[in-house]
Amino acid sequence: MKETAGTTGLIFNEPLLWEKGKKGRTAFSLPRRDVKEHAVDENLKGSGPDFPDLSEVDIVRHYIRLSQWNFSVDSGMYPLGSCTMKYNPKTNERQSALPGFAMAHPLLPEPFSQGVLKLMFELEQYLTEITGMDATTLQPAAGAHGELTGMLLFYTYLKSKGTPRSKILVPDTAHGTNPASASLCGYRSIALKSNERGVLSPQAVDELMDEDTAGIMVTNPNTLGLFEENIKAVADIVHARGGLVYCDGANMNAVMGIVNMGELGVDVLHLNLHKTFSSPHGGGGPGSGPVCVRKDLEPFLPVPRVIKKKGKYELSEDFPDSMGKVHAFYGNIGVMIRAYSYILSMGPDGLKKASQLAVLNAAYVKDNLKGTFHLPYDRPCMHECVFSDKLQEPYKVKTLDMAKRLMDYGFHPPTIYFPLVVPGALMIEPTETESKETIDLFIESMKAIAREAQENPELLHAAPQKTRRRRLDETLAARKPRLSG
Amino acid sequence: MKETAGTTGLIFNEPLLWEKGKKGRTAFSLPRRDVKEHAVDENLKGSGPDFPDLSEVDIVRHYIRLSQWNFSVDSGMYPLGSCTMKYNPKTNERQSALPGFAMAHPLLPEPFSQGVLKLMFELEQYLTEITGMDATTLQPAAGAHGELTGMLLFYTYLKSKGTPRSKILVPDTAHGTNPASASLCGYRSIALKSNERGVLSPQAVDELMDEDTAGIMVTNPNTLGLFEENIKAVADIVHARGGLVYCDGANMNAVMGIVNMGELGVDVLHLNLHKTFSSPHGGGGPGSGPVCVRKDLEPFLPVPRVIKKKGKYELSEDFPDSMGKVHAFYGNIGVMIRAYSYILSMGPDGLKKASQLAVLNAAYVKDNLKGTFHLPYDRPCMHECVFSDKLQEPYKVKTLDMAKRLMDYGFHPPTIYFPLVVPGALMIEPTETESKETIDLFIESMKAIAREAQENPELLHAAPQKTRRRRLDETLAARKPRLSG
Amino acid sequence: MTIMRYLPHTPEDIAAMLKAVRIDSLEGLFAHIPDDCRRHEALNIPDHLTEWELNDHMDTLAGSMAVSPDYKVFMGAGSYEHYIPSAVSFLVGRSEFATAYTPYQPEVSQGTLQAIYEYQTLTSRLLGMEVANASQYDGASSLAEAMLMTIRVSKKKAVAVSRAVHPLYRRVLETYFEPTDLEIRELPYLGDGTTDLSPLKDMDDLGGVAVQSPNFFGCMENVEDIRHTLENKSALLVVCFSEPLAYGLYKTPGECGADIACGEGQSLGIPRTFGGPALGMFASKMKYVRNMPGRLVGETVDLDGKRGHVLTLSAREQHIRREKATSNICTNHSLCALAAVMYMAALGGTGFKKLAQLNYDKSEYLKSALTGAGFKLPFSQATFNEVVVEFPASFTKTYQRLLKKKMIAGLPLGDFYPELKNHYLLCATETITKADIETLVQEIKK
Amino acid sequence: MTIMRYLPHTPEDIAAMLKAVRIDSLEGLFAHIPDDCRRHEALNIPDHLTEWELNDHMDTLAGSMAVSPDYKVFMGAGSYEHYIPSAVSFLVGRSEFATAYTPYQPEVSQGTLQAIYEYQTLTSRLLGMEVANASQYDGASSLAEAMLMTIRVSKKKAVAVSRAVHPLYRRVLETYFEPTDLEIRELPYLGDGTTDLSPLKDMDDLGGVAVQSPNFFGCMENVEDIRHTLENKSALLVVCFSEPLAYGLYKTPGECGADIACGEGQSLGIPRTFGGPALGMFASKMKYVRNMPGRLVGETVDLDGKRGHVLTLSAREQHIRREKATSNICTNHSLCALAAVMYMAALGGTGFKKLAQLNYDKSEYLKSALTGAGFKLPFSQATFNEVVVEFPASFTKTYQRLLKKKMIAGLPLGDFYPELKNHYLLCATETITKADIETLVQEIKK
Ligand SMILES: Cc1ncc(COP(=O)(O)O)c(C=O)c1O
Ligand SMILES: Cc1ncc(COP(=O)(O)O)c(C=O)c1O
Repeated sequence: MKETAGTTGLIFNEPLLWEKGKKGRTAFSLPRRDVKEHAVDENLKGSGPDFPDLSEVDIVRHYIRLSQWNFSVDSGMYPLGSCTMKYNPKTNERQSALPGFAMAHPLLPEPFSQGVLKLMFELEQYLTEITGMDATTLQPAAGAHGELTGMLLFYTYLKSKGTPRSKILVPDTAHGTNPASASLCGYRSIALKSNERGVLSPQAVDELMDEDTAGIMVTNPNTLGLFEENIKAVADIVHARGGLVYCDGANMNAVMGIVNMGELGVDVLHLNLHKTFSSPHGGGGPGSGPVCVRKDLEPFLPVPRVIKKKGKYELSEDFPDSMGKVHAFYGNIGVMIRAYSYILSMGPDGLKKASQLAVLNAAYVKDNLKGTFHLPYDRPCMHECVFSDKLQEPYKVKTLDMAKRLMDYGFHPPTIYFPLVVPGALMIEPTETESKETIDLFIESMKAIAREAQENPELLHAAPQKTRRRRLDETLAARKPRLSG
Repeated sequence: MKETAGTTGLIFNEPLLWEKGKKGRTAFSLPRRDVKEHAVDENLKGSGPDFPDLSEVDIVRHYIRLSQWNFSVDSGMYPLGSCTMKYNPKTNERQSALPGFAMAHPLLPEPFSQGVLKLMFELEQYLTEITGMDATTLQPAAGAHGELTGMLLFYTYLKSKGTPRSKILVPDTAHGTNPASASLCGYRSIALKSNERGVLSPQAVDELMDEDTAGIMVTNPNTLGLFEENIKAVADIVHARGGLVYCDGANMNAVMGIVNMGELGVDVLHLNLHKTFSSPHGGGGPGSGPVCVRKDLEPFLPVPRVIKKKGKYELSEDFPDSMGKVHAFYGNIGVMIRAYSYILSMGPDGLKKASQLAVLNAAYVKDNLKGTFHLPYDRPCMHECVFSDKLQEPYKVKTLDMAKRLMDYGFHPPTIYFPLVVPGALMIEPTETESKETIDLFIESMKAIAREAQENPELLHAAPQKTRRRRLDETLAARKPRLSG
Repeated sequence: MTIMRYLPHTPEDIAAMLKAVRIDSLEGLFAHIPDDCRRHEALNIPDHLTEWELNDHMDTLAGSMAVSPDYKVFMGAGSYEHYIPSAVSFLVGRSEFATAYTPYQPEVSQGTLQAIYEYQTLTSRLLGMEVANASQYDGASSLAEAMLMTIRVSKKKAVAVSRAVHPLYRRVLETYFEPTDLEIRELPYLGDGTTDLSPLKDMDDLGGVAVQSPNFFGCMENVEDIRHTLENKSALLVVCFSEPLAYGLYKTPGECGADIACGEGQSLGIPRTFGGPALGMFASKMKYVRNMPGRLVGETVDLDGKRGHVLTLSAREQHIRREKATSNICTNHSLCALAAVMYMAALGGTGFKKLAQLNYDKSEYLKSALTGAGFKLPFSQATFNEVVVEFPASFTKTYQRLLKKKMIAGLPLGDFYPELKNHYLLCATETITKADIETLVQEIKK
Repeated sequence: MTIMRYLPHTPEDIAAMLKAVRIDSLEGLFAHIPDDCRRHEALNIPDHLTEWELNDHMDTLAGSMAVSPDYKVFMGAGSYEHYIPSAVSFLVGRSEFATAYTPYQPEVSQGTLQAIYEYQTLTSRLLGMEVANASQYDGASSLAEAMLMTIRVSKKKAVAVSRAVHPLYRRVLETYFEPTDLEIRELPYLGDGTTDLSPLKDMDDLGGVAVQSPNFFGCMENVEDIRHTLENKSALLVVCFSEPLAYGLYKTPGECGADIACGEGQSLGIPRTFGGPALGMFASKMKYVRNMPGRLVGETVDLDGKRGHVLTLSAREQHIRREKATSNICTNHSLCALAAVMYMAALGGTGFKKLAQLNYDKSEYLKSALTGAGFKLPFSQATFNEVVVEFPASFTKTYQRLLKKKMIAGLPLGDFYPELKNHYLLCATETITKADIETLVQEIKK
């Protein structure tokens, strides 16, 4: 094996912020006072927050040191399944930082915000085209927020047809946000078992889909990395009974330019710009979860919508059937700017190529690790593949142990224990921005870990060893919550 | 003792660039071709450089990983004596990156470059004022380049008075660049011993200063961190014999607003903007080494000079006595922008305070470590203090060992084995931007190392242990030079 | 073909990998997808731009926007112009923060985790609350989630919300409540600009009561009075905000007895960016923590007993509880929270108070300039950095004239409050100079 | 008093530290300085600006400069506009690179050291030389150091330098040589724009001969011919450059027989910044390495035998050899070298060639547009991205008119070469479009 990617080096300890502050310091340049001080209503006056005072060098070192405790896409391969941790292009950061965007007030009179309105208008068009749907709203702030928006669209649309209905079918492979979003909208989730091939069977849908069921939430490609091959048949059943088909498009990275979601019978779909469209995940956000819909759902989209009139862009509230609003303003513009930049940088060929290579990388990992790890669904995969720890069970080595050990090898672990249908799941999504060499090293590392599992399981139980902190006691954290200092 | 600052954590191995490239990749967005391809003269045509081809993610990860192998001011205290590794304010980076500066062509017609000319003009004024001299050139690209400029000024000035003379007095405490710069100018360096107080004695100067000696190169405060208390007497002797006094102002950080260099009898002095004036050192540059002079040397300064005429700034070549040019254009504007921003941010009070605190920090370190380490010159220090390894000799522990061990404690080592007059020197310059807490931790760490030297010298011989690489074989490197891959 | 710089595969790589997976072409990777599911036309989006064409294009778009310093924007209304230290922007951009995922694997995410723990702590202190979560999307969704939480805690079916809460937040709340059987009752506002509490007396079936303070008119609510009014009632008191800098000067929600404090944190070091990404802040009393939405970072120890941080109490969350979760939130606004904690730390307690005072003083100066010029400020209650002013009906023309002079004279309120026709909401933060204010008022008088 | 954000000392800290050093005030720290050495007046510089005032001030200064895209600058002459990938700017700004010192302590500087080792390697390859140093200040000082090096190696007392070498580089060279007893002889140029080699035949006492290729007129020198001419002579051949991108298209100095190749690397990913900081590149044959100026990074192993890098061969340098050093250089242009290696790596060999070809093609288009419009290109030799054109005497007016139209029509050569009055040096890199060229030429014709 080549030199592993992971090693140890000098990094720094750093206390909590308030363990280092001292009154009389500041890292802020207080603007010059040009007006006199006014008295404040004594009844309302407070004493101000108890924050530590620090100098600029304190702040800088504090966060530089903290940053060095993180793994990130810029430091190495981050094959978190379902998260599409692709490379985040640096030019996108330049664009979103342009003062014209960054300093713009959201309520500027429209003639004074044409640039960003045009960007939103065009981005909607591009996303509509890429998904093969008919219209798009950019308002949702993340994937789950898009799902909520989608469920609200179901509700509003169905209500306009008579009754919103009360149930919704959610496959057992679905992401947790799907049923949670449905619940927020008052829909009771009905669990739908996927079949032995890891996908939905029309029969199962046929059995459960009734006149009180609003429809179905499909993820396609699904969280097993498989294409829902029966999607059209499923959609036909749902539609025939007056229901709607929602598609969780978190995995769109597998099928740009390859599948037309509109043609599959999907009525509503959300995208994750922070996955497929390369905006950085920021250690947990912000993201952006645009929702694309079929023509007849368009009137129900959130307002305001960006429209074009005589060559000028406007924000219009004039959609009387609209479901309302999910964001105070228009959503996460900063993320949209990055996605727009990405789409323009890639072009139609680039996007399709990205999907092809994302699938190629996943297929290559799957074929190379099959045998070393148990592959519960041995079928052509899309952008990710899901293994389990079954073959390591005899050695009392669990998915968690292997994930932690992978850190020592210099890789971020895959998503683990999801989807729930695969016990001890190891869900690997390499993305298209990883080179063959990196993936080969990842495969070698995974194989080395499998060998270690047989030969030296303690090594895995004690992993990680190279990180600044060893395994953390999550039970303690939950039993005696310390949520602030 | 508190938790040490240094620890180990996960970082990454990374091969050399050309060990990872593969033809058919690129990290560059080739501009669109809008003109047709022309044939190239076959006799002159080459085959193009043999560079590896890499993708953008390759490049980004490569340098992110490499960066994590470095210690920097932003990661911790960097008390390199003589280098003034103070905090580099982030706003300065914003200013120097402004497109109006960064994209400006140096030969723009003057009406189109007023902004940067004004900046240069004002910066010259500020530096002239801070040093108490009469005029300044910004052209030299670094401290040593400033010294060369200074020596050329000596030469040109003295030649205009008759003869340039052939020798120059250089104290034994001088930085290596001083004699090297003098040599470049054809001056033979005459070593001047400092006295038992670590400073120049007028007697010694009196003995050596003759009519063939161009003058003296003093560093004040000198490299022992001591103020040259006899500077005026020395200057008088030199001047009386027709010579000039050069001051290496690398240590100006000790005396801003406190000493007026002009009044000390200094004729020519260089500054290091990358030390005193907070511009980052960049892992070895770029710097900027302005030279300030007394009135009668002004006509000899390099051209072009920025002048102001009817409210407009011009670059004037109209200085017939000028020594010439040391830079193709005007010096390191990017560094000047940072220094200018720093001076404006600090103001007169801030600069003086900075010097006071720089001296306070050094004095505090000196008093706290005295006794633990041998202090060859036990006198009031300026911005730095110099210890030696004499007390550790019995344990066969050398300055080098202690320096390497300090890395494990999470600090950058001090300058070592310089100045040459102190065998095994440990030259500590904390700078004013280190807080008392950081300095206390540094002191504790140094004391812990002194204890280890007694109790466990092997630990020090084997240091550093926490870095990705252990001690490197410098002898091998020099014996069998491998200077490219 | 141009090589795309984000795609590292050479033709040879592709060939070798296809061979390894025994498939003969890239198209072949999708052969298992039923043909009627395949897309047959190419994507109809513009051909790719080079990095340089993109720069030009984006410069043009951004260049068309009216922003300071070119324009003087006297507009707050939920989005505030505050100075952001360059050190904060620099640090937020660190690769290791920006390109990491949610810290599911704590051993390789201690940087994000400690920073968010610090954010939770400083947020708790700022709001005077016991516990703050790791962030929500924005102020509006925070409020909606807060009201849903009051329902979960109280098991009631109605909430009351002040009409002086940001009208856009209220619309989001309505949208969230639409598919439920929950009722939202509106509390009117009084002549002094604060909420009319009198209707509350007769409402015993409320799960929660929400006011915003400073409210949409910039006025401080008498939150302590509301607390008193709610004594012996089941309703939880929710204090919402869009300008948390006010708590550098005024009492915190916690001090005034809030059960939940939530709102928008954009003011704290986050650029406005046309409204997003911003920062949903969310805090509550500790006793309600298990009903909170969103992620929480907690302190713990590692195998060696060393302090570290992890995501915790996730039994509330969608990935564990699925349809029974307290919220559906997954991706939150972590990097914005990071910016906020850096900003709060950069100011420090001392700086925060001083900056709050300065904002107050600027807007007080604006107020006196406006009254001095003869305009009416309808609301008498104390404000922070915003104020409602009534202009003559002819002011719409003046507003247009001012736009031409690159001044944006606040937000017209008529669209949001029909009863407040000819009323404008003006804002003056530390970025507005005395001279700016004088110019504005002089131009208005013209 | 305002607290300065770069100074962390609180009044209590200062008091405690003063107490520890047994001094009673900050002023007291300087009591040992003789009074007649003390400054008694305060510094007469402007009062401090806040971060925000500074931003405004600097925006104003920067805003007054004529730069692209607003202006079309057809000017090279040693400073070239090339696109810089945003990834490069981003990486160069990493704290760990930017705020480190010269890598004297290799164990904590492996990042800089490996990167500079890579820079040396790619520079060697680019120039076709055996060894490159870690950088000099700029092209001019590189040339001066190169000529001094030829003297050290050859022990001669004279050098010859082509008149077609950048006139500003030659002035720096003259300044460096002024205090020495060394002679500089000028080689004239021929009608085709290349150096006249005939005077060399009779010079046997030369230590070095320097030409620039592409030279100041943009013309490629026939370096191989010079090598032949120098056969059996002691003189070292120095090939200088101001536009290294040319070696993506043309033969390298090494291929043509250079002993030393040196010049300016600003083209390689470094913003122009009004002329500095730029990058002095310096390379030579291995046999001369011990006479080279500047730092060198070499490969070695650590105690465990693992590969690592260190500064090496420092016995040449000032900190070891003091007055006998090969040069006085200490601080060099490390971060610029880092930018250059990132840039070279980002382009890759393939991209580098393509970009060079594109530059060539743009300037060929410019040439044909100019000749098409009836202007004379006096020099017939092949060029890279610059060209000399002769305009009618009235062109000074045209030049001013073009300035008003935000076009900078090259550099007038009369100041540098009195014999080239009415001649202008024009440049077209990849940043100039065909349309830009057409507009320029049309405007000139008007
Ligand atoms: C399949 C799937 N659906 C939905 C989501 C939720 O998206 P977000 O985290 O942006 O809310 C995720 C993200 O983890 C996902 O993987
Ligand atoms: C005292 C002294 N003089 C001169 C120099 C040379 O300055 P530079 O490295 O900028 O050339 C230094 C820098 O190390 C120094 O410490």
